[in-house]
Amino acid sequence: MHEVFTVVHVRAENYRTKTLILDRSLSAQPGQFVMAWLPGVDEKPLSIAAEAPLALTVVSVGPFSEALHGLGLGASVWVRGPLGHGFTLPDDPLGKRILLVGGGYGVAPLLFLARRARAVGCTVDVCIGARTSADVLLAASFSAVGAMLRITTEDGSAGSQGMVTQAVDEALRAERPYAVYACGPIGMLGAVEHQCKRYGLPHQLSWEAHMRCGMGLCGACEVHGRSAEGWLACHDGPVDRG
Amino acid sequence: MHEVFTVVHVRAENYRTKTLILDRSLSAQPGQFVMAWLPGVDEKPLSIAAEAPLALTVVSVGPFSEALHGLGLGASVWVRGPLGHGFTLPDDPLGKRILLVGGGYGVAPLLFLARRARAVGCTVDVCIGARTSADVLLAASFSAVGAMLRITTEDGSAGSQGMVTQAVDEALRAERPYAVYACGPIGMLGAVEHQCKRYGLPHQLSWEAHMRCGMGLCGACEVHGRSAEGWLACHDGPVDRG
Amino acid sequence: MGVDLTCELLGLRLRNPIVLASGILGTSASLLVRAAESGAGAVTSKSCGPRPRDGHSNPVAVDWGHGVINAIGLSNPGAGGEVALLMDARARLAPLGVPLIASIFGGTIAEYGEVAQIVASAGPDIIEVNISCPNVADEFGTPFAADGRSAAEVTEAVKAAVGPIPVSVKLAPNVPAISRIAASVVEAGADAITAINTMPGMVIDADAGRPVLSNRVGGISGPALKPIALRCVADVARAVDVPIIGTGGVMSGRDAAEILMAGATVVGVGTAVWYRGVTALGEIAVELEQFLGRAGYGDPAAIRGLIAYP
Amino acid sequence: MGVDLTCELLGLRLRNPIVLASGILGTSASLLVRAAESGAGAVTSKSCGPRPRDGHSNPVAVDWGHGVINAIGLSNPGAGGEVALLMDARARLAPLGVPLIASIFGGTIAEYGEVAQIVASAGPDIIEVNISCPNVADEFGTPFAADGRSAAEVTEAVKAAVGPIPVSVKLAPNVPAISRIAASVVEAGADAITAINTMPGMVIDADAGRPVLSNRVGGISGPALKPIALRCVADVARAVDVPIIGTGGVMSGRDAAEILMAGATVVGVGTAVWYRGVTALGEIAVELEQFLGRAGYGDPAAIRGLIAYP
Ligand SMILES: Cc1cc2nc3c(=O)[nH]c(=O)nc-3n(C[C@H](O)[C@H](O)[C@H](O)COP(=O)(O)OP(=O)(O)OC[C@H]3O[C@@H](n4cnc5c(N)ncnc54)[C@H](O)[C@@H]3O)c2cc1C
Ligand SMILES: Cc1cc2nc3c(=O)[nH]c(=O)nc-3n(C[C@H](O)[C@H](O)[C@H](O)COP(=O)(O)OP(=O)(O)OC[C@H]3O[C@@H](n4cnc5c(N)ncnc54)[C@H](O)[C@@H]3O)c2cc1C
Ligand SMILES: Cc1cc2nc3c(=O)[nH]c(=O)nc-3n(C[C@H](O)[C@H](O)[C@H](O)COP(=O)(O)O)c2cc1C
Ligand SMILES: Cc1cc2nc3c(=O)[nH]c(=O)nc-3n(C[C@H](O)[C@H](O)[C@H](O)COP(=O)(O)O)c2cc1C
Ligand code: FES
Ligand code: FES
Repeated sequence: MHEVFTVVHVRAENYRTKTLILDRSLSAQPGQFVMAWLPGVDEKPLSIAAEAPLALTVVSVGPFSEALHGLGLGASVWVRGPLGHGFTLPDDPLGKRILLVGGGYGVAPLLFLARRARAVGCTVDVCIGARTSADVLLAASFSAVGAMLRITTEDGSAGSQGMVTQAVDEALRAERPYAVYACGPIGMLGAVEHQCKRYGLPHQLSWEAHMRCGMGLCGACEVHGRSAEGWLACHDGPVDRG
Repeated sequence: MHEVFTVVHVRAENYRTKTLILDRSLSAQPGQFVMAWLPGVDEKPLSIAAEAPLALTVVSVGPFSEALHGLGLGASVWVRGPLGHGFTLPDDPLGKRILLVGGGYGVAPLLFLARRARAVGCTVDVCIGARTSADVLLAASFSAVGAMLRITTEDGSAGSQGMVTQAVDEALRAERPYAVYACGPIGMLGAVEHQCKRYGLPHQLSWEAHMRCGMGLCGACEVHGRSAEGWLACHDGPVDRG
Repeated sequence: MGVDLTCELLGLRLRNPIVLASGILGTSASLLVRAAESGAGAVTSKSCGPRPRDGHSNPVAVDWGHGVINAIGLSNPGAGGEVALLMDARARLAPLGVPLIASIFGGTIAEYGEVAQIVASAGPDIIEVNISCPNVADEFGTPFAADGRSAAEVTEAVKAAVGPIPVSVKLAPNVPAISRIAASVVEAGADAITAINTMPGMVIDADAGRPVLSNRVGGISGPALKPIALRCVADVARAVDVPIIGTGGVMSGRDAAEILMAGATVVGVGTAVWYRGVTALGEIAVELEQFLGRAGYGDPAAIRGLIAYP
Repeated sequence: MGVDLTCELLGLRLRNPIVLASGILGTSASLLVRAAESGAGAVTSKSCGPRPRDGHSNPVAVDWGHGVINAIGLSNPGAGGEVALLMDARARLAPLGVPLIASIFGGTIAEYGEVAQIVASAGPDIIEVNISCPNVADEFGTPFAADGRSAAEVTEAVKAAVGPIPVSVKLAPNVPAISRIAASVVEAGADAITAINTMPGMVIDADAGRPVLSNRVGGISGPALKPIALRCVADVARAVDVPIIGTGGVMSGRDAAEILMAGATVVGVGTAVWYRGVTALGEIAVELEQFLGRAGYGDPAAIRGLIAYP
């Protein structure tokens, strides 16, 4: 069943992105998601952006995300989860360098991951890609947790000009990380996967899919070409840990 | 649902009484009971005679109790419980004197109670009534736990001749107990209740009733004239604590 | 915000909408009084039929993990014996302001009429007709609840026998379209609908290799029944315009709110007595009051049928 | 004692009696293969109908505490698209020795026949007919599973369309007497019975004041369904003499044993995949093997119908 959470704080992250900060915690791993339900509107997957208290970072792109943006303080959000499997940090994390690659709302779960990683002593490099400077998300927050940040924008209005994969290449050449973690649009993930394979690097990528049951039953969220035959984003993922 | 227990030991208590000692414990209060099921035979209430491991003392009087007597080592007994409410010892038990009055299989839960009472430092007097010496149950066990024992038989073949209530009168006159606990046939309970009221003594009596659901739903086990309107032996009792 | 739990059912005033369901604690006047003292707004007696019945042998009920299954077997003292019980109960419930619902069953249409007439003489506030019983005149023993025609015939027979006492017909969930049965019995004169009775089921003990109940099959109640009951109540509420005694799987005040939202007028509570004790009845009423207050509703009627189809 | 889990179903040899139920992981060849690799003895595809369907909007499924409720809405690629899926699946299941059951549905008798014929061209080992769908030709949209006559008509239409492929008809629990529906479809030529589909229900969120599913009503599966399924399977086993794919609430090997004891030949497993993951399929088979071994039974057939009426 869904649990009802109350919006206690709303933080604008950029012109079309808000973080809803809710009234209670939900213990979870970075990369896990919830199914968020607005009765009468829709129910869709959202990454857990923070667990204590639960926070959801939402990019307004359509009916559901707009409805979430319309919620004021004290409004209710129905949530079931945490669902799926998230990112796992190296077994012996102290001093290990990891590289995080994000695009779009994908940087939200990565920030959650970065916090966890820093807490256990990892060195954290982050590459964020966006269209223009206005689209860059959560950059200050990454810096605040002590992560090394590389930003790329397609128009060069912030960071270097180009695709995020260029920044990734740079980072990989500067110092080989222990593992790469990525979340973002499918095209970006494909490119990052390719890079990791070329460099022979362990990688954990979070894949998007159309989710319906969110329970590993209906098959709607199958992603082909993943690490297992019949890979389900809601059950085996969203993070494919290879 | 029932849990299956295995008979690991059978102790003959008298010519028509056996104690079935089962393979596991069932945490319970003295005076609580289980519904014991023999598939294809019947399901009936039996007092918990000991909890670690679970033991049931059965008087063979009809089809169900005979079937229980027929069980060999390794046989299965299906049990649901513990059910109902049992006896409660005085709040500050150390050094308090309590009087236990039993008849028939009713001495079995009293032995369980005597063990608990002795363990917390009560002085325990016990009156057992029976028809003849052959019917006396568990006398040695009471002595073994350090309880002071008075036996009466109707024919005088063991202890004093007479009804158990005479022994109770004697005990009450010898030294006033803190409370009286009784389990046995309804006639005996009525008499003991009367005595306790006359002496103004707190008393906890365990009442028999025809049990069906054992769940406080069907109403079959209602006992009239108890401490509450619509008193159910399976739910409020079998022990009426007043 | 102040919440007023009182509600109206067929012209009666209930201090709260929690109704003790039939077959639970309804076998004596003292148990009915106890249920009332524990906080029920109204109480229902155990179903009584034409003749005394012992019911099935043990086991007759078991908690199977997600609910209870029972096959008590409609033990009852027969209509004749029931009258005294009901009159005694009525007299003792009156000072508490708690109405008495008398439940009846039969094996034939004629028996329903006869039992109804006898029981009516005790003057219960409502007569509830349990039609989940096998029709002994039918070659397969199909329950009267299974089809609209026989359900309507029972309703007519009972209505003709009881004069002005209002009649609620209690429906079974194991039908393809409960709304049609509801429409039939209302057309036949039912003043209210009780929905639902238990769902037929079987619990097997794998070690024993047999069903747990001596009767093999029984009726499922409790938590597992709730979504079935909610759907049935919602279907009935769409189909007919009479009060509904919504029953099935209500364990808490929140559950009570859900069944009211589905369309119930008042809320039957049975198996919760196993999970929570007799005090469940009053506790559920209090929890409902708290829920309504927190959510800003003034009374149970405010949420009745809230989920109704547009 | 050695236990041999292999069993026979309609002339097919299954390495174990655990069958992936329709609608769970059955939407692609790769998911069917995954279920087989996870240990299922046979797998069933998601029901497919005449035309592609998107299904209902979210929420389409939720765990309500004692089971799951879903209203996916029969999303499927249509019979045409399904053929490729089934052929691909068949080719990849063959080396694993895991038979493929293709599930179909329709809105009219004629559609059932058409879908069956198209799907038969993919050569599945068994065709399962989901008759829990509303009959669009009926003014109330009654499901075909609701009465013997329409269930038999569907069976005949499918049998006529599929040639030698054996047909199992999947029954619904919300009927007064499932045994009669079973008898009708067997008389109409059904080679096997699948019992049961989900039980209709509704889950309401009291805070939201509305049903959780966008479709309002849905089908209950999982633990709450088990005693309903056991009773249905026992009833069907008494009424007809064909193999039964016993389905509903099986979460463990012990549950599988219970449904076999009720009369099932093999065991459908669906919602356990939510509670235990895809590996549930193989794990339940292993647990069943352990149960049988401990209890001294040589194979699943040894307990089939153990509880049968005398
Ligand atoms: C595992 C998982 C985690 C997710 N986590 C988040 C999250 O943390 N925050 C978040 O905002 N969304 C997240 N999403 C996406 C989210 O579920 C919805 O798809 C999103 O909110 C859009 O829904 P909508 O109804 O508002 O718009 P829709 O009508 O569904 O989409 C409108 C248009 O926008 C496109 N679109 C959808 N999502 C995006 C996007 N993120 N950026 C750019 N275009 C997009 C669609 O393709 C469509 O063309 C996640 C999805 C998955 C599968
Ligand atoms: C709360 C409770 C606890 C119980 N605990 C025990 C227990 O620990 N041990 C135990 O043996 N029984 C106990 N009983 C009684 C038990 O449930 C059965 O009634 C008993 O086993 C007889 O069942 P039966 O089918 O063998 O005989 P039945 O056919 O039911 O009885 C045969 C005849 O014996 C009489 N009778 C029944 N019980 C007794 C008895 N104990 N002594 C003398 N005559 C009797 C009956 O009235 C009947 O006339 C308890 C009952 C209750 C309500
Ligand atoms: C032990 C038991 C006995 C019952 N007896 C009857 C009965 O005699 N007549 C009747 O109409 N319903 C009877 N029922 C059904 C209940 O009245 C109620 O409809 C059903 O249990 C669902 O509600 P619940 O989930 O709150 O228990 C009985 C239920 C139980 C559990
Ligand atoms: C998400 C989901 C989708 C289902 N889809 C179908 C379907 O398409 N066709 C069908 O015949 N049954 C469908 N069912 C019913 C199952 O096949 C099965 O009969 C039912 O769930 C009971 O078994 P279970 O308790 O093991 O899940 C579906 C069940 C679930 C939970
Ligand atoms: S959304 Fe249904 S299986 Fe993933
Ligand atoms: S035996 Fe049913 S209420 Fe006590």
